[in-house]
Amino acid sequence: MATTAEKMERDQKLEGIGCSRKRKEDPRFIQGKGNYVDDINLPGTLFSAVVRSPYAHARIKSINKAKALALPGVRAVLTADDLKPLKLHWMPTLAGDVQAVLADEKVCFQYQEVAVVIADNRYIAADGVDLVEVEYEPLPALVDPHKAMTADAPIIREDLIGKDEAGQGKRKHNNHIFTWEVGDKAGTDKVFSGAEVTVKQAMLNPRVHPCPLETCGCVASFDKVRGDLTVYITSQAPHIVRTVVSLLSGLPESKIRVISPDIGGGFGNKVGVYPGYVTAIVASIVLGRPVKWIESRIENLSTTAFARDYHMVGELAADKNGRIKALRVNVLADHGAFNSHAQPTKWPAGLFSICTGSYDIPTAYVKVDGVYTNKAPGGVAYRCSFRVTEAVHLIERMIDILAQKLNIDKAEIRLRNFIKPEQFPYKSALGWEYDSGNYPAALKKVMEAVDYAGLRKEQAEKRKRGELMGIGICTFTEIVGAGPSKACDVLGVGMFDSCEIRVHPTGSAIARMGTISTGQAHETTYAQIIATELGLPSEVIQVEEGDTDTAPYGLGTYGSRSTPVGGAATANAARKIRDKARKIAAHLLEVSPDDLDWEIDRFKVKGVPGQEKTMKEIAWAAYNNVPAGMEMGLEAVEYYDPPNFTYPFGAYLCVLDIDRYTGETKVRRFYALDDCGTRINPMIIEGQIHGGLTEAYAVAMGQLIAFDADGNHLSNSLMDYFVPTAVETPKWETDFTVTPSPHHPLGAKGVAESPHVGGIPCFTNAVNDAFSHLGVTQIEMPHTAYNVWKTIHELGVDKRA
Amino acid sequence: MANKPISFTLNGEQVETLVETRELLIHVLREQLRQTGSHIGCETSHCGACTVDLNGKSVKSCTVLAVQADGGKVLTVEGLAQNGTLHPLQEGFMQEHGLQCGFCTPGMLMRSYRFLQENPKPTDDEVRMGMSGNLCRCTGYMNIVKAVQSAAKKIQTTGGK
Amino acid sequence: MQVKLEKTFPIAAPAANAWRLLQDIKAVAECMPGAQITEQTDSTHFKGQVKMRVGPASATFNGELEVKSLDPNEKKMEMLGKGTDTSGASAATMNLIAQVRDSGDGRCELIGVSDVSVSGKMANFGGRMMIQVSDQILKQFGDNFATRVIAMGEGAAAEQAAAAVAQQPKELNALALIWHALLGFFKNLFGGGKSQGG
Amino acid sequence: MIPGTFDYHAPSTVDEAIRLLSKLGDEAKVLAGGHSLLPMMKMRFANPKYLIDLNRIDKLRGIREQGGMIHIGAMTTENDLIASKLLQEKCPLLPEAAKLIADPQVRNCGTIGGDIAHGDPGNDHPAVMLASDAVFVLQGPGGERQVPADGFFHGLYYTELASDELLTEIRIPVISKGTGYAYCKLKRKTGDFATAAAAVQLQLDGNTCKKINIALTNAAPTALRAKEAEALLTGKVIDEALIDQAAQKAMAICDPAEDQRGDREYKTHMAGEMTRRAIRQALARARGK
Repeated sequence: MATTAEKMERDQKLEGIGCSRKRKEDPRFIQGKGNYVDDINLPGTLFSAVVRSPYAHARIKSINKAKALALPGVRAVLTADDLKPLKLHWMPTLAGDVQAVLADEKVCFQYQEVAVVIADNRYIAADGVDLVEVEYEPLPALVDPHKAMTADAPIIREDLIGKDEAGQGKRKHNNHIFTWEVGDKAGTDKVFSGAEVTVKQAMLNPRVHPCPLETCGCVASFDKVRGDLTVYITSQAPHIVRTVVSLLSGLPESKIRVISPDIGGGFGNKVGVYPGYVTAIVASIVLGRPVKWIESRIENLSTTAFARDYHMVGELAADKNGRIKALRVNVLADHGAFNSHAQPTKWPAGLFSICTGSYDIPTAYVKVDGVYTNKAPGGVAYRCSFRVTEAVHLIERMIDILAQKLNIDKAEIRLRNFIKPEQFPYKSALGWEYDSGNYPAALKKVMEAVDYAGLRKEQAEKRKRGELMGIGICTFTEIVGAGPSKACDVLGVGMFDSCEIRVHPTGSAIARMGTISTGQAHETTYAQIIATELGLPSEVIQVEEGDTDTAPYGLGTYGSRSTPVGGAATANAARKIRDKARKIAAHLLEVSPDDLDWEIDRFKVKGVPGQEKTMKEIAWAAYNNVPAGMEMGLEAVEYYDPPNFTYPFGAYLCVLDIDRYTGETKVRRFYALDDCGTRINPMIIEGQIHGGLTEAYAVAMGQLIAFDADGNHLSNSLMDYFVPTAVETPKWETDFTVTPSPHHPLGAKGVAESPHVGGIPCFTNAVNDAFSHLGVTQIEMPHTAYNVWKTIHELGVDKRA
Repeated sequence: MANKPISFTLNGEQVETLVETRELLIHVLREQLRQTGSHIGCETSHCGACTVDLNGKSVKSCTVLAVQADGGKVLTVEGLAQNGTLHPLQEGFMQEHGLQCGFCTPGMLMRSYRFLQENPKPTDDEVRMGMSGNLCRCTGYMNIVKAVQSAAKKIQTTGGK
Repeated sequence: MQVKLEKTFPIAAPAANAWRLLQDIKAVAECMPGAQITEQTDSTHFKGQVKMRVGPASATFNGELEVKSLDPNEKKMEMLGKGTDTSGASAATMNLIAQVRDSGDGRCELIGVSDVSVSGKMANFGGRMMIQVSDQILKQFGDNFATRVIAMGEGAAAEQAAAAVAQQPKELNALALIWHALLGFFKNLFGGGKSQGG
Repeated sequence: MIPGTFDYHAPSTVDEAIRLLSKLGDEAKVLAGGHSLLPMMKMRFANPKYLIDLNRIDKLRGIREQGGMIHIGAMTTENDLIASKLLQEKCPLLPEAAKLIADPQVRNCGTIGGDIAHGDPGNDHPAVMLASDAVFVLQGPGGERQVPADGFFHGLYYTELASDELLTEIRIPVISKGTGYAYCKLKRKTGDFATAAAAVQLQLDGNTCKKINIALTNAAPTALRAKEAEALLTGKVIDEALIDQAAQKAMAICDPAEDQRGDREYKTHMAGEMTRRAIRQALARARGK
């Protein structure tokens, strides 16, 4: 019999699930040997640079390439007219709309792509861009989405005039994209009309940008002789890129190889297919040489996928005890000039209907209207599942506002409304089935850890002295892991994900997935899953992703779907291998498979000590001694279609102090408790939470993509677009509970986005809480010193005695 | 085109190359000399991903002309490990999970390499100030501070550099 | 990015002369430092160029000028200029309403109301200094206009003014203020004002 | 983000630099730390034909004391100012302010001369120079002249420096006993320019304020000396009520430009608040606290 100590030692050697294993990716990154797109240097590479519109809205009268073409080293200048014969001047978006690859007769947002210059190097390409002459006729710009559907609003999308739908159902105005409704309108209205208490609040999730440190880029290389195309690309979804490129170019997918190499952060910025990619690919096909396109930071912030811009009005109906009876939400969504919203096909507002949150709300109704404006397209999921940040923001603000109206403590009102642990699986009023949760336990643990009662006491004392201290609470529920193919697809492809594992004869293995790490360390964590499932050490398990020639088809990494979907595929693929291994072991041990028990890294014959075969031994046998009728080898593929989303949750608490004379906020404490079910690598989870909270801090406290009245960008460099340094960033405290997902093979849920989704409302709630005793119900983000001071000054809090 | 031959020491080796006077040091390092460890993140000298050591000081190589390095001494992340042994900072970043996507890491390493020579025994807040010219979007900096501190301790005890 | 400015320039010359000059669009355009009419396409439309050389920063705006109205009773002219810089990265429009008002005593004043709107890179990164720059341009326009009107008269003052007109720079130049404003702006933008020069 | 082409000159003496400047005229730009000029060239706003790099003129670097004055070469970097024991002891306001400029890497390149020469209201040194009674040495083809900081900054980015002159040296009087100083700067984040900032240097005689200089950063088209506020406090025992009045006087002369940092009202109030804080801190330091 193996002793417990022996078993523990064997288990530890595997570095499997639950181990804070050091990252396998790190050695190359710390030695400058990462391989990012701009590091790729194919012989004869040309460089592509983009000519962009200075106007937010204008008609193009003429484009003159002559001077640019005359510059030595310029190889080509492409405009929409050049792409027209190829039918590549427009491309489909993820949201059923089309987007101009290069501006076709008019530009609809500032910095829109008008032409590309292909040159021998990036210096000449930049010189060439200045020499392309474009004549514009400026048109009035539509910047405010609230004015989009007025009678005299400028029409942005002339290509859609007369069309009563733009890919997402009926529309009612030339600048209208869709109306999306969910829930019981009549029932909700009825509850509101008879409610004891109602609250209503308008609020804005302003336009922001994910701003990963690496901008977007690609190297496209078309081999004219072989007729095949290789594209190295900063993509969170390389397989989808291959499908899109195939549909656009007419090349069969078998002739296209898309490779996502190391990626310098994604955060939703690298899901879409952008004109810069398409034009580089076209240029490579036309010129037969590799073409590289790397966008500048200014281009990235100006054009390549914004997030949010949700103008929301929330309403709650409740009884006098603060028990919520109904939720009503109306949203105006600014989608920019083309609807390239990141979403599963049928979800024009993503998963926004998770907005009933962690609360047992019997009745609800949500309506979202999407409109066009003269701004860059996007609507990406910035470190969140599609529109979940907005949803959580809405409900977490509304419950605070309700608490304030009823003078109920903000923690207490949450405890009164939580879905109870025994109610899971819980069907929400807007149709979601929450898999598992224990919300009261999480919040109570946090309250105890921070001495919540003590903080409130301190706050009361400070208020007497005129000081501003805020305590923010956020008890969020996320919905991640898109998604069940019956509900979710991208361009018609179901949102499954995949894993293929091959165990080599000597007991090492290679595994390939359809997801792609942008910093989450899949090479490390997927290996841990396989290690636990197969009893092979993580160290000898090689994980590869991102190369469509070798990896099985998958939908990629965003919306926290890697662990919920890719991780499940990995576990299941490993289990298929283990099933085969059991049969081989039974054959080797001359017993029935049913007589075997699995123990860490081996099969043991029940009740016969010493009769066992390790996975390493079985792997060898799989290549020379398998049962009659069994094929040799030890490998499996799994395409995992999840039965449901996973619903990670958490309880966050923020304590901050506000300088009443400058408006500066100082986060004194931020306590984040997350429950993501089974924890695969606690070190990496904690790192993800630190990062997510930091991005939440950035959004809540400073980030804003601002425009002037003409649609000119006012924050498209890192001078004005807020990315916090180590000095501003608060110090984070983390904690966890574990409530496994009942439907995930490992019980795991997604985690990396929770801190962003839950963090933003937590900061906002804290800032608002600091002013709640003064009757303030809503201060909009970002909470810059300037913005906070405006509230202070208006209230006279900065008056000196 | 205004071209100029330049030579400088790169990671201990003398290199000579012909550059356009307008060429930025980061481009010459990455493209001509194929040292792609240093990255370009913002191009306006805010993010620090391009940080290298030039003549004993940390600089942002996206805002230095290559001709300005003529006759100088440049150290990049590729030159940090010595004789196959990782620098304590490289060890520290790995042990303390001080990186995720890895894009800012070479700049972080090169800045902290110089910072620990300027301030061998920093407080956590001094580390944060000393690293304030480098942005990271992934880690939230907590583990970067730990990584730098762990290297500082190691350097103190082993006398390494 | 829009800036509206209104300025009044006293002119030591009769209103009739000022009004005569105001109707000569080529001359009026040339009162704008660095501006030049290159082609007249019809009675109210012109093509032209504005060269800005502010320190080492240089931009040439090519564009069109339209005389929207000329009102002899009010001695009022309205024109609209639109242009794009040759790199295509910035664009500007300027609507100018200029009116001559008799102040008696053989003197008059020019009242200029300008609406300047800038798009593109200059608006993204130059917004902070737009007011100062527009102010300078309008001021120079007013000064040059006044000088030209005086030159239309007789006597020493007119001769002196005529000489000044001849010396008027052919580029929007010598605006040290504007160059400094530009550079200063960029310094603010790019986080470390470290370039000496001037 | 690629600069246009130019000819590059790297003179090794001041005379050579001035000769080049005179010869090449306004097609030439001077490169000091480069952290504003190079980004501007990368954006193609600036396209100089010639670049004159001052970084190889060793004589323009260094800090020394001479006759009760500290002499600082114009090409001395911000980090050299911070590290200088001499300055910490004898002109402590300067290194205190330098620490709040940009970030460590930029401070390795950025120079005091570059910061001053433009008279940018957002730069920190102009106000510090006004607060510490600095004198600038300007050298041109016709020789050298000395100009006090108070009077050097004419307007928005417009200084006394002629187009063929170089700022070669900054001279600052050594502080005497009973001097207090402070630079208080409000910024959006580390490395940013000031939303508003105030530099204060004062001298106490017993408890009475014998002399005080108050200067503001980014509160108007140029760095401002708040002379009325200074007059209010000179000869008095400064208390909280007087500080508040002085702050009001400082606010009264503000004329800031609106940008993403805030509107004119906010910036004006912040200039007042920074003035309050800087006076308080300078006072505490002068009293040895």
